[in-house]
Amino acid sequence: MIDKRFASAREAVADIFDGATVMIGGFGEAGSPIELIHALIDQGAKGLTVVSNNTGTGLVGLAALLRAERVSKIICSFPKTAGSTVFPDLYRAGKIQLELVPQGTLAERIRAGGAGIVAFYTPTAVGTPLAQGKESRVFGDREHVLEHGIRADFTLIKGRTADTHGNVLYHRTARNFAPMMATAATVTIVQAAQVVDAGALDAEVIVTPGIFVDRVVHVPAPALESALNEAGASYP
Amino acid sequence: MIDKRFASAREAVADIFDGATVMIGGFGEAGSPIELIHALIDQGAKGLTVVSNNTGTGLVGLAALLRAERVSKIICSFPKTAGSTVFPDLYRAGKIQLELVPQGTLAERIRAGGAGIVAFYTPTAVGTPLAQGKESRVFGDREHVLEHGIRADFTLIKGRTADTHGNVLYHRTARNFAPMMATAATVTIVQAAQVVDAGALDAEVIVTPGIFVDRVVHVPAPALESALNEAGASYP
Amino acid sequence: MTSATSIGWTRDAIAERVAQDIPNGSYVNLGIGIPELVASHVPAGRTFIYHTENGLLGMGPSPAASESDPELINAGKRRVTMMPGAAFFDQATSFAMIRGGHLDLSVLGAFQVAANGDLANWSTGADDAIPAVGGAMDLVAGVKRVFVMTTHMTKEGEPKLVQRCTYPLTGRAVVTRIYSDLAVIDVTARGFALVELAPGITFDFVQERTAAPIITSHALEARQ
Amino acid sequence: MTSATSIGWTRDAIAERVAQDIPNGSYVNLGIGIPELVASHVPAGRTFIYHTENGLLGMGPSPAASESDPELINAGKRRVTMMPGAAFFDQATSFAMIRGGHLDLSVLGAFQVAANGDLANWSTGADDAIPAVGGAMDLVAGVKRVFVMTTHMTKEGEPKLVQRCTYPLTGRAVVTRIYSDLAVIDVTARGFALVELAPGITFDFVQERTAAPIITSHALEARQ
Repeated sequence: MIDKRFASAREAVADIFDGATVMIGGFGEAGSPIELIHALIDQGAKGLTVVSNNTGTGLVGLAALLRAERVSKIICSFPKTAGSTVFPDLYRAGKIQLELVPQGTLAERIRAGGAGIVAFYTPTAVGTPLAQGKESRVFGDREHVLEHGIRADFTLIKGRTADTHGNVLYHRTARNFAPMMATAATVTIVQAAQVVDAGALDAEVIVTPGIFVDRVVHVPAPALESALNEAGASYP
Repeated sequence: MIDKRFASAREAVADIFDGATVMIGGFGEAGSPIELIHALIDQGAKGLTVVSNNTGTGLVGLAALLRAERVSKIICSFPKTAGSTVFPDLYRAGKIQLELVPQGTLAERIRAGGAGIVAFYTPTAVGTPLAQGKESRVFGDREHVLEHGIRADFTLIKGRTADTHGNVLYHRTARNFAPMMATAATVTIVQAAQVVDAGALDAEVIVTPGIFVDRVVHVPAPALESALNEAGASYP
Repeated sequence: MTSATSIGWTRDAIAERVAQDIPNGSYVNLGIGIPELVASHVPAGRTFIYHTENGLLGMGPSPAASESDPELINAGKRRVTMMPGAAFFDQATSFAMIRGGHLDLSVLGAFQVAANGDLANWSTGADDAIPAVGGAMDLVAGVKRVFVMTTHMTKEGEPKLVQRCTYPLTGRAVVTRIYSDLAVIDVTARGFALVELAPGITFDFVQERTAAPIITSHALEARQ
Repeated sequence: MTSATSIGWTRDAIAERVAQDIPNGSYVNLGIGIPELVASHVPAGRTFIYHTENGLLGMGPSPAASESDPELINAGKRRVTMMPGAAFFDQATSFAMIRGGHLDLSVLGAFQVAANGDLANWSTGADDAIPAVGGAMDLVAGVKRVFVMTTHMTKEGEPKLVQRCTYPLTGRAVVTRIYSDLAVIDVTARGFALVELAPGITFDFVQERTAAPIITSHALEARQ
């Protein structure tokens, strides 16, 4: 009998430690695991390194985690979405480090970390400031830059449906970084709007196989960043 | 209006040229695109480099292509399945070159070729004869070997269902190498037991998006290697 | 393009001109902003399939309110729809499409384009700017052809087509062709080369507003 | 193991002994041949999830004739079934599981295991052999723990546990523990270390059939 369910987001994030590296799924609000992030804010871990494509908007979710000054560094491709003020303020004040990575390189570095590929050569960013200080090498007639896999201690992602073995399906463009991030952490935590028994999902359509998932939390009606922001919410 | 259907396997493989590199899907008989391979035998191209996990069994499918002496080199992880006599005979006679690649490295090299990753470092095969002559490098405290992406001129694969845009679903463990091979060739040709209009498949469950597929051939009742072999078949 | 610019092509006219150059069945990624207009000007009889790098192939136009889904968005984080034949996928697959050369065309905006095809479109390098790159560097490194769609000059009246970019690069020697309000210009081994002038615009008018030489002998060939 | 070997553990007894050491909920890859017997000896109350590298997690036993599907096979190309919670995936994902350290355990056969954990199990290096490796090198490089399950000696009576492998390696320093018909032996920083003897087998009997020293002080700790 295998059952990866945790009773609450609070319990699922309880062991995230100060200084941990945490991957957080989402592209803008699509796929952002807000309830897990809020549980992490409540939990209190600090000095985190966060890997996430954006930095959140308004005063909820990822932006709220940053605003609480729990994050010392973010690895990110696009930290200035419209409606994002928390990160810009912290960044200008020198209160957070930024490692800026092209979006496709970020995706591939996370995939590599999860797949046991320690490093790879890519043509992306050659000749730009984001390749400065990186090793490069010519293959054929083209220059490539060496990029390294990324791994994390924890991953927080949002699924549409998960089963008790940790198999996960996503909703439309909320899928984005979640499948790679699920593979690249020591502990992967999924919040899912629907949780079903193992065997209820078609084995042909599973996007994230359960081997990559450690904890499943049922969050039946997940909040959306845009709705919270329109309502003027802030967390906590 | 986009319609990638070709009327027959014969027409779909007509432009495969002498000396081409051809990826052929399948793990054993599961996923082997027998009708496309037989069309390639009829078509007559020779001096081919084939990328495929195995070398076929009996005197049909991939084994028949080898037996017709159309293949000068095979890139392969396991060329001696039970029931495989054609390849061993050719190999011992010095009539075919073999590049032996660990199965996971083969999969990753094909994926890399399709994903624009020119090369990567892997721990697989370090310290073994298959790493001899390859560049290696220590990351952390572990040695890794440099492996290069593979690309092909053509890919031949077998799907369960395809649509007119080239989106493909597979059947169980017949999926194996097909999704990566679809990405790594200039021209990807799919034979599918069922062909439907674009829009008939759920966008959430598509395994190979149509952008990776150039030609779709409807093969309603594909042959199986084991059934042909039990019947004592040989091709042509 | 401000409303004060009443000469040359309008934004929609540029988009229409770009669309004319895209073959039927092309897989296309449209950058955020003015390039998105291309989707409104697809020539009759052609179908383009739109890729949005956050994970959808077969993107459709903005949704009716009843179909609006906050988790069906484009790379600009705006809500979109999906067309028949669409597919969702993760970021690794999406950028495999881009980096692996599977997309036929990317249409992007620009801060500057150099005569050798260098593109700067992600950062002005200003000290107080928040650096943000998204998928721009991946697109220019991987997509088969990169078109730039832009006003010919900045709002401040500075040329965007230059001998050498002064802003931080997005990629080296990546731009194929430029569509501005004044002209269509190819990037060739010999530098900028005129393909076509907007109605009522003279070559000298364009050259004066371009900070690198434009060759003209290319125009006839390119139009054929 | 031939029927002549009537002393020590039977193949099934070895499999049972291996299974005892696998925690509930483990993700396990069983090599083709004798390791497959482990699946028949899962202790009561435990569930193992079987991975087969050709693209299935949640592999079940051989099918009834009515359920037999030539495209639902294992890495040995034999027909199998799937368990509730199973998932299919491609080879890149399957080997991401392996190489990325997501599998808890691989149980493999061996030609030779060296005292430093080197494993040779893919080729005898014979001149006329057809070289074939499959996923063996990936498994030993990536899976968290690698158990070897083997007869203690070859059919010809040669030791399989050696000081240094003479056959071509599958991987360097990869084997964690060896389960033979005679004993359970750990690979430690000090070489082979006895964990347990099969019923009726003495330490000297095992040592005589092993071409490298076996330390014994380890046994008590390892059993705790």
